[in-house]
Amino acid sequence: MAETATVYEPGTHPDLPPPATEVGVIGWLRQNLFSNWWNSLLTVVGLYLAWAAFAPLIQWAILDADWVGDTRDACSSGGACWVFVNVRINQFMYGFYPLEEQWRVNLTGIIFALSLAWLMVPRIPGKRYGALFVLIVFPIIAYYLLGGGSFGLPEVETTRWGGLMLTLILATAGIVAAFPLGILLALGRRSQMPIVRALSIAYIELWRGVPLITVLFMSSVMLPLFLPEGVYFDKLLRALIGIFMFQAAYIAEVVRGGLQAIPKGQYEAADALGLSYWKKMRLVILPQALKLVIPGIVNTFNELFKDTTLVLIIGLMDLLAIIKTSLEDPNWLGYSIEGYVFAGVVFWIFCFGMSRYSMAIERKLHTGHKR
Amino acid sequence: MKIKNLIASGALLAVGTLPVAHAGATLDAVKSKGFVQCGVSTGLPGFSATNDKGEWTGLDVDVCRAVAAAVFGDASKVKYTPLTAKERFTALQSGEIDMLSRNTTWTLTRDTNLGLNFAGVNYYDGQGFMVHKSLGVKSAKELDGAAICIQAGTTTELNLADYFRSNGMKYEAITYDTSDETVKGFEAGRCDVLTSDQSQLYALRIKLKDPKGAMVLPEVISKEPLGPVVRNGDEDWLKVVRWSLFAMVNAEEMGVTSKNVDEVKKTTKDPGKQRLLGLSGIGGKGLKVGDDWAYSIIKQVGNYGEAFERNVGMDSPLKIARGLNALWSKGGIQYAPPIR
Amino acid sequence: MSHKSNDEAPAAPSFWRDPRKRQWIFQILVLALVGLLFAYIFHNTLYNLEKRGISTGFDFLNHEAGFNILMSLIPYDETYTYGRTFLVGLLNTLLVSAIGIVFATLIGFLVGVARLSSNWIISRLANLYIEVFRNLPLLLQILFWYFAILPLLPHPRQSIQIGELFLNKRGLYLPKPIFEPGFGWVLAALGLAIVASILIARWAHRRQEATGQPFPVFWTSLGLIVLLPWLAYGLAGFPLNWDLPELRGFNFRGGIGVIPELFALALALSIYTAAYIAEIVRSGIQSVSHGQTEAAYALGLKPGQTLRLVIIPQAMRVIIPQLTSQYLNLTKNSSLAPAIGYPDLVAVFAGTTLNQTGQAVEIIGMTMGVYLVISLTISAFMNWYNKRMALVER
Amino acid sequence: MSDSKKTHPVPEGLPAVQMQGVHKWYGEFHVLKNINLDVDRGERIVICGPSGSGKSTMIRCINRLEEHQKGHIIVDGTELTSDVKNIEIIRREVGMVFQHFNLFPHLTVLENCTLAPIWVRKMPKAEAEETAMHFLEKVRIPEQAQKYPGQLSGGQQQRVAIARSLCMSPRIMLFDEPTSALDPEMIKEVLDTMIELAETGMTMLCVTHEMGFAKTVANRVVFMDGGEIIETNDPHQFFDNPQHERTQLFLSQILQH
Repeated sequence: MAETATVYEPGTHPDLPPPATEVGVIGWLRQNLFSNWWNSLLTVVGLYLAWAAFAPLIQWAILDADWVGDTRDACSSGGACWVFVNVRINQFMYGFYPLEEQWRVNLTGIIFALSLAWLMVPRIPGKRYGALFVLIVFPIIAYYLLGGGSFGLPEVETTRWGGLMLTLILATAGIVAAFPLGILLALGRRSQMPIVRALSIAYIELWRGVPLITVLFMSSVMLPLFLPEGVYFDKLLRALIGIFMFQAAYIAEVVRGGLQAIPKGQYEAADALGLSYWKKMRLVILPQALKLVIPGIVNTFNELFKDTTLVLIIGLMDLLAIIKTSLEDPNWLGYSIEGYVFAGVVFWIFCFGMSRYSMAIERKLHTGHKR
Repeated sequence: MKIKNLIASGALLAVGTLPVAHAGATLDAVKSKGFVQCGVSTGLPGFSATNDKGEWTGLDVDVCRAVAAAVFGDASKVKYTPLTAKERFTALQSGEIDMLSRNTTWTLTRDTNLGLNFAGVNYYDGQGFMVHKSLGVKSAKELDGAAICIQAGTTTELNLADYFRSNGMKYEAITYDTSDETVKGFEAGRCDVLTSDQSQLYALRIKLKDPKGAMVLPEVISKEPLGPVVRNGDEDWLKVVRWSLFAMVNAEEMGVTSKNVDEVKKTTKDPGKQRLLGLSGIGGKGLKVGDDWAYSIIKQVGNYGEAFERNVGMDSPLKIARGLNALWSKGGIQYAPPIR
Repeated sequence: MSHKSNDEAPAAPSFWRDPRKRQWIFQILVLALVGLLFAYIFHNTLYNLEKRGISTGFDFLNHEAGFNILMSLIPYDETYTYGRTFLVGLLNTLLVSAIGIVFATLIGFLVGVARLSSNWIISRLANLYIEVFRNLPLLLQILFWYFAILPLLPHPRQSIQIGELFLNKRGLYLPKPIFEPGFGWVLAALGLAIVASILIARWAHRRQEATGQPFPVFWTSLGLIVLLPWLAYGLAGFPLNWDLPELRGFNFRGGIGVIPELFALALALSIYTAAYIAEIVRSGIQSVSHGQTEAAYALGLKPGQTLRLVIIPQAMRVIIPQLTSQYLNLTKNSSLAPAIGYPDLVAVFAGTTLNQTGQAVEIIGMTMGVYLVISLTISAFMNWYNKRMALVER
Repeated sequence: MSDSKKTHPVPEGLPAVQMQGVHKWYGEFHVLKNINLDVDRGERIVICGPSGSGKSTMIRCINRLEEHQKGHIIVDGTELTSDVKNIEIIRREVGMVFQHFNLFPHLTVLENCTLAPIWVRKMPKAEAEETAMHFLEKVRIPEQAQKYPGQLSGGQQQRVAIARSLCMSPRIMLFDEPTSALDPEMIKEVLDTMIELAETGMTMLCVTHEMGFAKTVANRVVFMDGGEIIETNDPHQFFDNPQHERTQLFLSQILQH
């Protein structure tokens, strides 16, 4: 009872600073790293692991790396040879899209980014129009802008599309196209009509049950067999059809989650107002449900974005595929690690960004729903 | 909304029937659309690969370009569709491509059962083995018990199994999807041997960090005549493709190259060369193309020897010897019917 | 819903305005449309297959395959049929999925718990693990692990040897047990020990309920399960031989070989899926409110007991359904095997066999069917589980 | 109820709880300032004060749900330190009832009550169930024993929570605002239960704003504000004649309702 050197009247005890071991750097260290011997051991092991993993990586990727040059002779210091990536960067981004037409890709990208911002930034009004724009108007614009062949734009066949651009197109088009069907399927699955419900469930379970790789095989090898003789689709379109069918099932499940989260009272209120089924869904239920499923949709998109790497097995030149092709160039043999690391970094940045965004939204929705 | 649904589904079916290719008359269709749609491999050094400008190059690609040169007098009027092994025949059958030039082996089944026609052979190949020199193996007969990296192909696994069975040997096969992984597996020592078509062995060898540390064994365990393919039942188009190839071989035989073709055209007195270059004889009428069709091929693509050396031979990183692909007059089996 | 009729049924609405009839008409139309679509596809396919001279039917399953497969759990060589290759591929898929699931669960729970650690470094590292591996395409990761591991292993002639165990680039070679006639006794003893352990556990449980006395069930059972078979083994005269791996020519022969492709694929699948499982575990544990822990502590339960008796039973209800769907994903993702030459179903059946026979419709159909059956089985289990759990909760 | 053998022996002559110069900080925030409080056996103390005054924190320090940084807390003669053994001993002897009940939703009411006796006191299951039923009868809900907490009303849940604590035969009970999450008609049933418990002579520390309860059962009322004990007084003195102006202000605010 060493305390009470000073005695305070009740109600006048001042706020004293905490003991040094509780706050500041020391307190933080003690609480978070060395609170007991077990924790201290973990800290030391953890630090060692981190060091063992990152030190050589940084050495190779940054400290010892070569960055500038035009040929492989520029790579002499033993670290990573980013010159290889540097030389090929245009191909990695745009595939074989003609250099002088690449502004079209950029423009499409900018329009897409702006319309996404429209949808994502809460302050910008008119979300419904934004969604309509992204789902209907934008695909048309993108189609003409990227494909060309009209409005005085020279045609660029889809076989020239590639790289990150194709990766983004596949993932975006997959999601955008699958969205309406996904919503219909979700409604179908919750419908009271037995046949509609059974068909929806069959569709969803069927597509969710198989790996994307077999779906892509199917769309690339089998789809032409399903169509009348002489009819064929563009290869990219075939892959997209596969992705679209596959993705619709996943979106349906995400949307169903949203529909289920809407309280029953909302359905009843809409019925009580005399709204027909479609009006009820369009005006009352879906606007609320779709807001709830944004994180789910972003996650689905994230998964699809990573999965687009599989299109290389059907001969489409997405980012990973084009990097692999460039590894075949006799002038740049032996730099596959750099290529794969670059692919990894690009994918990681996109996926990490998306997962962060979805988490942020989730947190916001969460607080918004707390009463 | 029932009606809406009906209309929508009707539209869906209608869309499905829009892009109709012209099945019977490829040549006319090609002429009217203004380019040749050519199916190539998704990436095979020396045969079809893209350079850093994104242009397709290679021996198979040159066949496509030769056909375009014959039809349009312009070798650049080609559009390429990269295809995987699984897709290639379906793509041709469905009309997605006009011709397939994708290191495809000419076999009885394919020629008869798949509704295809092989137009000729632009490369005589055969499956072979590559080993690490340090292994000390000199012949494929010494490979009993070896681990073998295979690049998945349509006949590769079967040829290998046949060969080892007939020689009473055992092996362990690691089958990779793409050449990049196959080479890396071989390089990392996962297997003792890498097997593939010989042409590809050379291409794969230069992808090694130490190409000199690996050697190709002398045994060739299969016949792989590779050539361009078209759809069955379209004679006109078959002949254009076939004779485009023959023209290149004939040109080499006569010593006409892309460099001297203009000179030869002006000065030659040789009736064979005159016929080749459309100065006399039947010209392009039988093929329903311009009389200078062969001239265009030679001028823009080069003769067979040029194409070979440029893409896979001594002027390329692959450095494959002519071997079987030398002209018949020089010990090989490349032989073309005369243009007469 | 059911509306018992009064004296008079209400006047039936005219045909078009009866919602129930309208629904039925709509449904019949939809069904007809789907049927038409299928008929159309079916017709086209048949026509195309015939026109293009592609053979149909499942006869090919009885044809000789003629190619070798790197790894097989059942006897196989190139003289077996395509039907057999299907089976070999399927078993390999199931094997790598099962291994992947076990390790993904272990790593996932570990990382998930580490993520919640009070140790800042540990929780940051766990978070780093999750963010890195979750946000990279799986295909890249599979390639990375395979080609990262291979160079680390020695050539067969310089194998790492531990006893009769050999590790090299061709894989891990273990002695293979060869059972001789008397071995049945050992198995019988093992069975007996297991049955005895179960009985003891039941007895101990009853005793604890009755008297509160705990009984060291674990150690007793362990002792039984280890000792009894050994005893039988000795009494029967050591009826077991080992087929030892031996370096002959290029490679090891004999014994059991575990190929590096299996190892790398299982590793990549586990590490990737574990990142998702870790998040599921974290959110599952966090979904149990802190008050539960406090209440358990206040009752005097130790942290371990709290975790086992209070937190985990509640967290598992959130975790299990999501976990199952991750298991499903892992199984589907094992189809990336061909990239590194692991002979799974897609590699040997939808790959090589498809290339040989060209019967895309049948082969892709069968392959999809297999995954579908697996997935439907698992979701049936999940529905059953959810229903059971829902009963407990109410 | 007979105490099981493993119960910690009662140290004679010591107060049930001694708090001497206890300080606690949350980071830079000084939440408990020089708390000195002795609780005698059988004493019933009501702690009140405005929200954020540190009342809950103080009683949560007593069973170490919160860690104090300075001073001494001695419960039943055992000092609370970071020694895990001591914490175990004390938690076994101190029961706690929470504002939000914190019943285990995956266990039935009966299982909630028998969990700790079986696992902590190593009591035979049959005996534990007997004890549990005894206390469930005491709180007048034996018929709910097989139900799950989610099926009960708030008041019933809180009574189960009290019964659950009592099953451990604690010597001291801590109540952390036990009625503030309840609807008015349910408050009474919980308070009645608590009053009955008080009549058995249980040592109780109770954070509550129920002034009626304080007047009926408390031996002492402790008023806290700003992390300090401002005033400790006999309940009648406390309500009728508060000494400190802050106490007066507080009382005037809550008595307006």
